[in-house]
Amino acid sequence: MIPGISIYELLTVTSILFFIGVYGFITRKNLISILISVELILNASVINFVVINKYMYPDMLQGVLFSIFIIAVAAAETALAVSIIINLYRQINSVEVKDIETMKY
Amino acid sequence: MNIDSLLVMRQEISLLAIILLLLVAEIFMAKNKKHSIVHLAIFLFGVHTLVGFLPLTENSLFGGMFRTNGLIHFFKNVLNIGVLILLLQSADWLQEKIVSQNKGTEFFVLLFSSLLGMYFMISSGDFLMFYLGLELSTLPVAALAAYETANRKSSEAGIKLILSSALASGVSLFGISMLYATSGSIYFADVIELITATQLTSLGAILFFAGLAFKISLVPFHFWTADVYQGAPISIASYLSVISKGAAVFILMILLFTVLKPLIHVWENMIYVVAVATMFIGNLFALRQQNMKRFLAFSSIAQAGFILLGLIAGTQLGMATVVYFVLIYVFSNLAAFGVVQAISLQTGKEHIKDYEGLYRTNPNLSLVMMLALFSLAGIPPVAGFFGKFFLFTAAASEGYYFLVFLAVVNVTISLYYYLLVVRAMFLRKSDTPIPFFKNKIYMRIGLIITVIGILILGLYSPLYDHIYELSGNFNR
Amino acid sequence: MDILSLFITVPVLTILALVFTKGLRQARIVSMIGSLIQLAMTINLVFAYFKERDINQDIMVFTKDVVWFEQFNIHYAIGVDGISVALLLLTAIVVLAGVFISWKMSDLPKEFFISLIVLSIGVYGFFISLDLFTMFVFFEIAVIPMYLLIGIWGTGPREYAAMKLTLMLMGASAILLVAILGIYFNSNTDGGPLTFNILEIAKVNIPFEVQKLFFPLTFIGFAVIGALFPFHTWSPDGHASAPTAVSMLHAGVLMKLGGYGVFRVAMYLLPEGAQYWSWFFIILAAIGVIYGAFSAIKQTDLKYINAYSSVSHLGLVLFALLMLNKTAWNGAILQSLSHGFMTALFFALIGMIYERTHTRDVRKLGGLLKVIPFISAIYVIAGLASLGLPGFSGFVAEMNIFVGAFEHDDMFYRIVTIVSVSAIVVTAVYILRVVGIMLMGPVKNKAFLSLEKVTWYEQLGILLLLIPIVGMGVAPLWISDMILASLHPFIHGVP
Amino acid sequence: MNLGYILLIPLIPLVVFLLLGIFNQRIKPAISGYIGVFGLLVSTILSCYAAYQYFFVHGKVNGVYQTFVEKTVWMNFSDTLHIDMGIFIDPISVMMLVVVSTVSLMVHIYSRGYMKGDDGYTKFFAFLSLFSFSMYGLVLATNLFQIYIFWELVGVSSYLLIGYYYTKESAVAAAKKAFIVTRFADLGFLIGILIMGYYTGTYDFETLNDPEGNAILNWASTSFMGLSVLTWGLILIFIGGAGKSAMFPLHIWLPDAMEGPTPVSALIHAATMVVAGVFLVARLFPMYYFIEDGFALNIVAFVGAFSALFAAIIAITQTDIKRVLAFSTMSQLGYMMLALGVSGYDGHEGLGYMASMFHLFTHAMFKALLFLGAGSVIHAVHSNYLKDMGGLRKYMPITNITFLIAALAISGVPPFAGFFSKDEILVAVYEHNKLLYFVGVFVAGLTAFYMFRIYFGIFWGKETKYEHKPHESPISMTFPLLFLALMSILGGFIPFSDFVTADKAGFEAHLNYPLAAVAVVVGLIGIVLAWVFYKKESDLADRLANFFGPLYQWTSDKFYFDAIYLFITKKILFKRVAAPIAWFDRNIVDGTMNLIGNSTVKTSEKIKGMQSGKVQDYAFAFMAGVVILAIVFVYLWAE
Repeated sequence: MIPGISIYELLTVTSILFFIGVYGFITRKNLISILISVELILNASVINFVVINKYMYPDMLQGVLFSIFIIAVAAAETALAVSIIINLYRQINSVEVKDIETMKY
Repeated sequence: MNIDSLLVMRQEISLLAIILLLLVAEIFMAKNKKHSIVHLAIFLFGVHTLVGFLPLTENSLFGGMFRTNGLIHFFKNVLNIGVLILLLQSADWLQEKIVSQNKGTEFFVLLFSSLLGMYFMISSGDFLMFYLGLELSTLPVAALAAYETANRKSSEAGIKLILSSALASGVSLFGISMLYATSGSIYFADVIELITATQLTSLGAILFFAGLAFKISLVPFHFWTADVYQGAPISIASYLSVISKGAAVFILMILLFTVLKPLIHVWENMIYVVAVATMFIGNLFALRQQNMKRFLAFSSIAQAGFILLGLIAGTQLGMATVVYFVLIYVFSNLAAFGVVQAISLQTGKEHIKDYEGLYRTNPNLSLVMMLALFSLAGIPPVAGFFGKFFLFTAAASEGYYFLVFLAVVNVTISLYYYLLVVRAMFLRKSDTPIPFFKNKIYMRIGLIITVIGILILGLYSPLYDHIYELSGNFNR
Repeated sequence: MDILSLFITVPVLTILALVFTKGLRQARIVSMIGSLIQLAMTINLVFAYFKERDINQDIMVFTKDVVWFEQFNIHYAIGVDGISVALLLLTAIVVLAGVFISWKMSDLPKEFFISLIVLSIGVYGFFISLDLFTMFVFFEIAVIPMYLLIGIWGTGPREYAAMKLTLMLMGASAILLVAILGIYFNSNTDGGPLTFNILEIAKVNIPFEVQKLFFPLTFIGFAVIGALFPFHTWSPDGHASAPTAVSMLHAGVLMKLGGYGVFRVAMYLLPEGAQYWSWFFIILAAIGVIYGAFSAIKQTDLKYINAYSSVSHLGLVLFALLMLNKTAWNGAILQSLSHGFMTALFFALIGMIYERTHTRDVRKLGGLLKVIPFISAIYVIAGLASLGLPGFSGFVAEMNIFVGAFEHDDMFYRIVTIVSVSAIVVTAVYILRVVGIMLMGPVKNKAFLSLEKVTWYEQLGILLLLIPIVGMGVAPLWISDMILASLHPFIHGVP
Repeated sequence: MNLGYILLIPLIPLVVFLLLGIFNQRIKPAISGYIGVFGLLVSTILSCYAAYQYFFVHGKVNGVYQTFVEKTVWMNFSDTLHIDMGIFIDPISVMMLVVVSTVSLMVHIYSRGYMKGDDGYTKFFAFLSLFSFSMYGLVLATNLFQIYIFWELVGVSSYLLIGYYYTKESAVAAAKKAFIVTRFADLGFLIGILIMGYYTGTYDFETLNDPEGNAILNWASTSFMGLSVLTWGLILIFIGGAGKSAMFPLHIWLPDAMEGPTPVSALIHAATMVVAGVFLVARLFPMYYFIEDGFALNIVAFVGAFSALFAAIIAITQTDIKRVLAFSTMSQLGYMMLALGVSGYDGHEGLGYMASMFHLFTHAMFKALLFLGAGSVIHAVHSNYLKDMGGLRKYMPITNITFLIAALAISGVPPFAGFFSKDEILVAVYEHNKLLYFVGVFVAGLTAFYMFRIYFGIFWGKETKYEHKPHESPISMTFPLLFLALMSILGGFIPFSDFVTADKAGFEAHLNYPLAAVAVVVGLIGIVLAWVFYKKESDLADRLANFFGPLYQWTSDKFYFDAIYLFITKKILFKRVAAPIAWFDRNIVDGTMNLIGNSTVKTSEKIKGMQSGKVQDYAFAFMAGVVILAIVFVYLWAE
């Protein structure tokens, strides 16, 4: 509950965050940075949950709980992704997204 | 909260037990006995499957986060059977490729935990449980897709899957947050009461739908499918195409029919469009595939499009037909993948061209394949026909005659490419056909079960009636 | 086990027996015995039918009704009337003849006969079923083996032909599926339960709008396999590439499913739709009649000639069905039968000629009457039969059709009739052209002088088909009355 | 009167046919010949007995010949319409029975000599019996459909017999032509039957022909394009008749039909089958007469007259003797049609009808005789052409005499049969229409001329060198000649008008001396002219031919009718209709179907780029999908 800042600003921020993430995902050349963009997307929804919980339904904590779980899962997800990326790097010495287009059409 | 009410989670618990047991066994198992882990796992899971058939009372736990009823329980059994067949079919592959690299146990652990995730997903009572189940079912599969660490394609498949699925879950989370914003609760029970058809909820529903559509691989959320299927080990590909798709369909159906019922006028049109797109795109891409795995990938996309015809009805009839179709689809697709796996394991060949003249060298395999393909194409008297016919009936019952017409046009297109494979196996003669080989016992059992399923499921009507009764649970 | 279900079970048992056979010798013996039993059962059924008719005046006799899918009210409902009995007889005879004709099928004999019998199961089932769903199931069962039969054992561009045939027919059946669902969901307009049962649906009167919508779908869905112009193009290629026995079965029996389905479903359940649309489809059918005949004139491949003549003859069947009166319908059924026998006979003979001379090009053949007199003589007879000479079945059928069609009170229909009647001249032209070039005249090729004489199994096959042609032609009364009697209840919807 | 044995008349030949047809290979030729002859002999005896019974014992009841019908239902069309099979006994059918039997029997006997040593001897007799059976069935028919059925059967047996020498291209072509042309005519017949059936509700001759019957009384009830539909029906039926009886312009098949063995020509294309058309009109005569005041009947008359003239002119210039006879047949048939066309109904009015039937009878005798004579000549010199003949009279006296008798008969010289019948016809025509009368007389002259032209050409004229000396034919061939010659002499004295008349009552016919005199004189003139031109070799004929120049050319080319028909069939039907249709089917109709398939495959090829393999493109598509769905279903489509 930040005084002077209404829910709308915050939600706008999260939306922007979300689309930044999407943009990053689509445009980055490097797998790692794509992964980071994914994190942005997830975090956008995390903030969403918290904000909505705080501003609209302050008497329950569902949103907050949810956000915690999201963070945890996101961590696991990242770990897994990174491990696969590393494995990939072992084989092709590159984490460029353009190098993983062997299967197409 | 006493212990016997905990038995509502019986299947989850026993599966968890199996996972732990395997881990323990891994520790105490002698180096040279590693391969027996496969037998152990299959045995345990077989027992688990059988136990699963014991009746289970309808109930819910944790304030409704976890619930179960006849249909859910039935569907878990369907998943069990699918996984069991899958294990049987991939046993040989595991013995030869995986156990030798000393990664057998992990394989089972990952696979089973993914299955566990699905259990939770389909019997989830709120969005949190649903989300956890979703992720738990996805992440291990991503690991498994990249399991052949030496194989570049495999890693590629893994990374594609993990990234896309992360995006998908991100999007659907964003949607869930919107639903949460409007309803103020993440419990399905409350959401049903509170939700109304505002623009925000519609938007949330659509974003949320996109997340699941990704798992079912509906157009335009399907692009990962073909690449991942091609790169991943065959057993994982078939796992993705059958088990995870089935589970996702099921939960999507339940959410649409119960939680998002108030938004029906939004999602029915949306599903109409998506269904048409999915059927056409899937078929058109499948037409020109040469790699059997990619071929089956696109065919499974098209099948997903047909499934939507059942969803669009939004009635008990629709629900029953969808479950029925998924059940049949599990058997048909597993049979097809099983044959592909057997051949690929023996000869490493995966192209349709390599299948030419197969009938004259391996008649039984080709017959299994033909039955599977006919079932997928929907040719009587094999099961697939009944599944499709009832889906169409469900759609027509709500007056979607034109959609049904488009669907049957697609059936004809799909028949074309299924017949291409039949043509390769039966009509063509090849100078270098795949030589005759005998399958190991596990593979044979796996294939026989699927064949029996394909032949019986359609003709044996009480099964459908049973499903219809069960699906009454959600439509009270 | 009731008398009709046997028609499904016996072939199934035959197939099971076939699975355990080894080599051509056993396979053909087993399938011959199987189809012999089937034929015996059919003949028995004919007599049983007459006996039953005397005491039982229902539309369908020997009915049996087992609930299958309760939720959809799908039943395994079977029963026969004179029409189905007649067509069953046709099927049994042609199948047996087909087995005889493919006596020397050396490549994958077991599979060949199995697919042949599977096809026949579909046909038998289609003719006896009273439930739209089961009917549809059997319809597709009958169609799909064609792919393998043509694709594996065919000649020429077999893969193309097989694919084309299968896709067009399955496409048609897909359209049909929509129509069936449409009928199903309008089968409760009088408040009863939804049903697939033909007799039940016939009782309720489906709203005119619905009939108008679904009649074309139903009609086309069935008529494509009845070679309705312009959806007939699968038939020439299919026939040309198919092995002999398959051409026989396909042209002789499978194409009859179209006419029968149109009659049983489209006409019977959607009579007002039929009224509304008949003018349009009658034009297509009439075009088919003339057009097929004229195309046949220019062909040089025997099988193509016969295929196009089938288009013409079956066009006549649809034409008659659309005339919506008893005489014409009677003619349509008779034409189905007679064309079935005749065209099967034709394909059998063409097969024999091809086996001996290794060509189907009329321009290469000549003077066969001198070298293989038996086959040639039969060919002449078949030709005369198919140009509608009295004393053969064709005449009986065509006269019924023309008289019936001319009974129509609308001038337009009578003029169309006169136009289609003129096909009999064109038919004479292309038949006599072939007879003249191929059988008569001097022997073109010295190699022909040493052609092997006709064998006993070929003769058996020929006689099997020839006897009914002559029988129907000389004494048509019993069969035509049997059909007429069964037509009475069907006329009700038709004003 | 008991009709049981009449049933045997057609059935015996049928049995013979089946016998010879099925055991074709196993029966010895000699035997099969005897079987055939014996069968016909029995039929003939029965026919004569039937004729005696009918005309002299049971037939007449208080002055009117009764009609006896025995029939059974053969097939039901509807509750009212059905095809019956049965036998229909009235004067003309009995008369036809006798004609068919005698000629057929003679031809059978004759063939035993003529066809000796031909492989397919048995087949030949089988076909002859088949034909006899069909012909009997035709004359005994009780209704339109039965007559149509046997009509087709005689057509096919004619096809088989014309194409008997099936290794000869020309024979095959001729057979095909004959069948298809008549088939085309039968199309008219069939449609006519359909019309009759639809508007009168019956096919029965008895009901149709009943002057008090519904058909005749209410003919005016429905009309189409200004004429009564029944008139249309009758005209169409007449087209059928014209086809069989080779009336102009459907005559083109008859000359070619001469490709068949000569006995066949004698039996089918001179005496019996070709008169079926005449018989058909006679059979329906009351309808023709009463409906629309005989409008259709006039057409018959004029067509007949024209054909008679047309054929007679052509006959003059032909050099193939069989073709001459063929055209003469056509001309005589024209006579019969003409006579029918001008006839009235009751009493002496019906003279034409009687005359026509009378002429049918006598013509059968002497034309058969002519053909058989020609046959025996051809048998002797192995050629059909006049140029290969001449001066044969001393080699083959019997043939010579009999041929002369026949020639005199056809030229209408008393007291031979032709004289009486032809005279009756001319009288009838004279009473009806003078113009037609003159045509008739002129034709009579022409007939005499061309007939004696060939007679002199064959038996007199200069002798051509024969590589081996021609000799008289064996008794099996000469006996029929003699018998028929006898008939041609005595046939004329039968008091036909007592037996065969339109109203079946019979009347007193008497020679009309002035008209008879005219006819005879004209005939004699013709003979004399022929004598002048062809008796001794002289270039008169050639000079005359040159004098007429192109006209002569035309006639000898039969006014190019074959060419016209050839043009229509080959150029128009084959090239302009059938070929385009076949092309259209392969390229347009089939093309469309293939196009659908191919375009599907092409599309799938085109869109493959969507699956680019770039995970980011996938993500883009994913988001794009979401956004589009959102826009459409949240903002646009949200109601």
